[in-house]
Amino acid sequence: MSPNWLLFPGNTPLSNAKTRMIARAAREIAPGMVVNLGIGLPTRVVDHLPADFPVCLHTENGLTGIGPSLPPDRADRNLIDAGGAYVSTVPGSAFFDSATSFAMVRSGRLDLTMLGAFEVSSQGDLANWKIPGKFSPGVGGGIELAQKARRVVVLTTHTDRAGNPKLRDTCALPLTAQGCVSRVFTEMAVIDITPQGYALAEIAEGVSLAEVREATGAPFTIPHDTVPVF
Amino acid sequence: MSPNWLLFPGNTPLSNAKTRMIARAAREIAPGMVVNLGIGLPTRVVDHLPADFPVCLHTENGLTGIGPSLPPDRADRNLIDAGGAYVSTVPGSAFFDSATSFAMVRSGRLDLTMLGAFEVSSQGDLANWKIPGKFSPGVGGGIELAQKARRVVVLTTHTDRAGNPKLRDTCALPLTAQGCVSRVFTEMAVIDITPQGYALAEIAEGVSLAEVREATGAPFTIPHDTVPVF
Amino acid sequence: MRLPDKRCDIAVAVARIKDSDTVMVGGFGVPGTPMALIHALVDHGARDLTLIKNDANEPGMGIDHLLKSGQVARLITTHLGLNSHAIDLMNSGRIQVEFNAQGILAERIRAGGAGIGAVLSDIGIGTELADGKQVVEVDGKPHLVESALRADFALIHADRADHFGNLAYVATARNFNPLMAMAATRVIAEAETILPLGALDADAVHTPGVFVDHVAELVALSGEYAVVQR
Amino acid sequence: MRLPDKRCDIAVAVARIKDSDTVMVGGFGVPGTPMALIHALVDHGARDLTLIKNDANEPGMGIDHLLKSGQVARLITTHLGLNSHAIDLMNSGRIQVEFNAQGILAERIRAGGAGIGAVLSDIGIGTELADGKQVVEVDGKPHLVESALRADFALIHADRADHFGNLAYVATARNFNPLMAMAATRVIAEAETILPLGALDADAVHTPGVFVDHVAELVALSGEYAVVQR
Repeated sequence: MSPNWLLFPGNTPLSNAKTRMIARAAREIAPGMVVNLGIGLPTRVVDHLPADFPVCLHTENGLTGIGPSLPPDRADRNLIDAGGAYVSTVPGSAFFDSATSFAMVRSGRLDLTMLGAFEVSSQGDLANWKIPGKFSPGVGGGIELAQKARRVVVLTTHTDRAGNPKLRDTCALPLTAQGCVSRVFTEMAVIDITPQGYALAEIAEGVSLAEVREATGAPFTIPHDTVPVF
Repeated sequence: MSPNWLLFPGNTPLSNAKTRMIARAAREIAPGMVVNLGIGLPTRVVDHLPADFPVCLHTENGLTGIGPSLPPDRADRNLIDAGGAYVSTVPGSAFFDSATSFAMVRSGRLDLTMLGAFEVSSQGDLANWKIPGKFSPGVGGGIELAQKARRVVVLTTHTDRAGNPKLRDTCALPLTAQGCVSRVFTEMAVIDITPQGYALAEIAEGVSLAEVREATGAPFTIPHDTVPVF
Repeated sequence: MRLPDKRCDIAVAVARIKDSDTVMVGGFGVPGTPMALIHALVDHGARDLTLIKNDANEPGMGIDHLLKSGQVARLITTHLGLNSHAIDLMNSGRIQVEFNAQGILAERIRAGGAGIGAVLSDIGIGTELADGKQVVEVDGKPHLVESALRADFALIHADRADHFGNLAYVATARNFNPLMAMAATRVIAEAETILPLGALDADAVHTPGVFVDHVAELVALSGEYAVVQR
Repeated sequence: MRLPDKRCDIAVAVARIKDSDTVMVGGFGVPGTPMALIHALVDHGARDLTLIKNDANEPGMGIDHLLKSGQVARLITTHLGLNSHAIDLMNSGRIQVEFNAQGILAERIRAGGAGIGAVLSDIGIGTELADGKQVVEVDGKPHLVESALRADFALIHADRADHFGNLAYVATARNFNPLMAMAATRVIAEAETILPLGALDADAVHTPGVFVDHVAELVALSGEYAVVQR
């Protein structure tokens, strides 16, 4: 179970900016990939994939080939994803135990995972499982996804509820994994983690560079020519 | 694959003494046990169990519930035991991979194993996999059976082909496992390994105590009253 | 030969659990959680238990009954996010909680079931999950010693079982069940259906009966097994 | 969403194997040995290979073809007892052989497939199999560090596969196949039958397709797959 599911309950209506961010993140998925989508915003990425798109979705409680979510009246009581949502299968799905599930993750068979974040550092550190004294429900499967997926991207709001930047120079919260994040998608921007720190890759429609700078807790480089808009 | 299969090919006719020894060893199997019978003489123990006897036979290549051996014309090409013999299943058999098979062995789910031996020591050491310079085909599954079955008994001729005792004070050959053997069945006697060394438990019909002493490479205690005959 | 019959009454099987025992409980969320065995353990009343379970279910469901009845002293788990009651007990010090990365919990249990002392893993290095763990280098890289977990009892939920205790699971109700079914001194399985020997395909058995001590058929499925209405 | 199609020609898949690669080969005796893939590797001609296989088959069968063609430099195995030719090559120093206890070979391969660095085991302590191995104490008892094995390629024989590479095995042809199918950078599976997506029951999949890179259907079964006449 991913650490952030209490913060992102499944069925809230999303703002246009968040919807655009999720649609942009969906383009991160290349044909043929094996992908684990963390609880919350990442789960919704699947709604933006073409119907016939060749991809294998993995959930750590023991399923490859996740099909559409089902309402309670059509749900199978034995078939959930790691966030507890009732899901379905696709032709070619496979079930397996929890050891096999994480064997896939740790041995490098997961091409991509999309996770939520409390904080990200400019070195790609990720903190998303614990706020000491406030929130510590356990790390679940998040640490292995973050440490071992071949590519880890983060989907998150650019700032927390108090308006503090989530993209920081270093993380103050306990880490989930060091140096694991390649790219961050927010409602304001797509920002890469490079050996030189943050690099703005794309900016959301209607957002200014100054606004991104204001909301980001560390410096970032910008493209030499125009910044692509998503 | 057990180390001694080259020495005991499967279908040789047995002497009366060996048949009696195997029949006696069969009485070692209690109802409800999970048992692994090594290649060669131990495999034949099964012929002396009552038809309806409740027991589960394990073979390390991935089967619990071994049924009768089958001749080539009735064999299933995918169904062998660890010695390469074509076997069958019984109602309730299960197939599994090699890791699961040895998980059973190492975690203590095997109540009994019966193995062959080159040498046994009076401390219960077993040597049955290697004769340096002569015979070293590899240890196969023998080491884990010997080290981890809850009870390890040996079925062997009392002496080797040159007439040298197989029951010795210490083993000269490389060990399979230390202190693992509880009891030895030979065509001459049943001999227990105790903290005080060998203890004669039973003697074969028509064999004298002097003959057993002569053929055994270490001293053994005898019962206070009469020695049971098998 | 025939395979032994392990059918047993739930209350009789659970009555063997003693105060201060360690008990593994299958399940990830509702699927695979042995609700009936848990209720039998509440009725039985053994106290000061150490539970090993992926999660703490939700308030009023599954092992929350054991938390409510005060029978649990310690919980080895991965995530409590859906059970605010469990988090309260942890935060107020009334239960001791050990968090594991989910796949590492699975591997530690599997190691216990496979007769392996520990696994060496790099998961959690650089995070507080590594605190206090022994470090061993493998190929020049630091790894944490993740020691095997075994339990006195494992409580398992299967879809189908046969009289010998061969088990088959469905969908994501498999999760930790096959791992825990290998890793306890006594394994008690509840099954939605118990079939005669031979009715489970030997190739489709998920847990070989050799690992299982008792099987009990559920006469009815309580509402706790049903789809959760959120 | 749909799952990717991994069907491939055997020769094309095997052509990726390079000189000096490490290749795992499934099978225990004939059952589960990928005879067709082995012949393709002989035809391909890659040399200086390290093979990892439970046994060396029998003279003129299975990997003996690779030994005969001189393509093998090193063999990691458990037992060569049925292949006198392999023993001759070993004794004359023409191939280097590393013997493992059979269950430890299985665990080392599984560890490689599970992204675990090593397992700690007490198997072989007090025997020459412990020579040269690092010792670590767990709970005050000495354990050997048994390092994970991975390969560049795994050659797998399955009974059935689907287009995504989900695999199912039959009877004792399972053995090392599901373990090796997790532990190689590229996994090539031959299958006696290839089925469309959805035709393999998701609960009956032995190897999830996520681990498998290429599947090839056998157009005919050569005599090497048949019951061995002894």
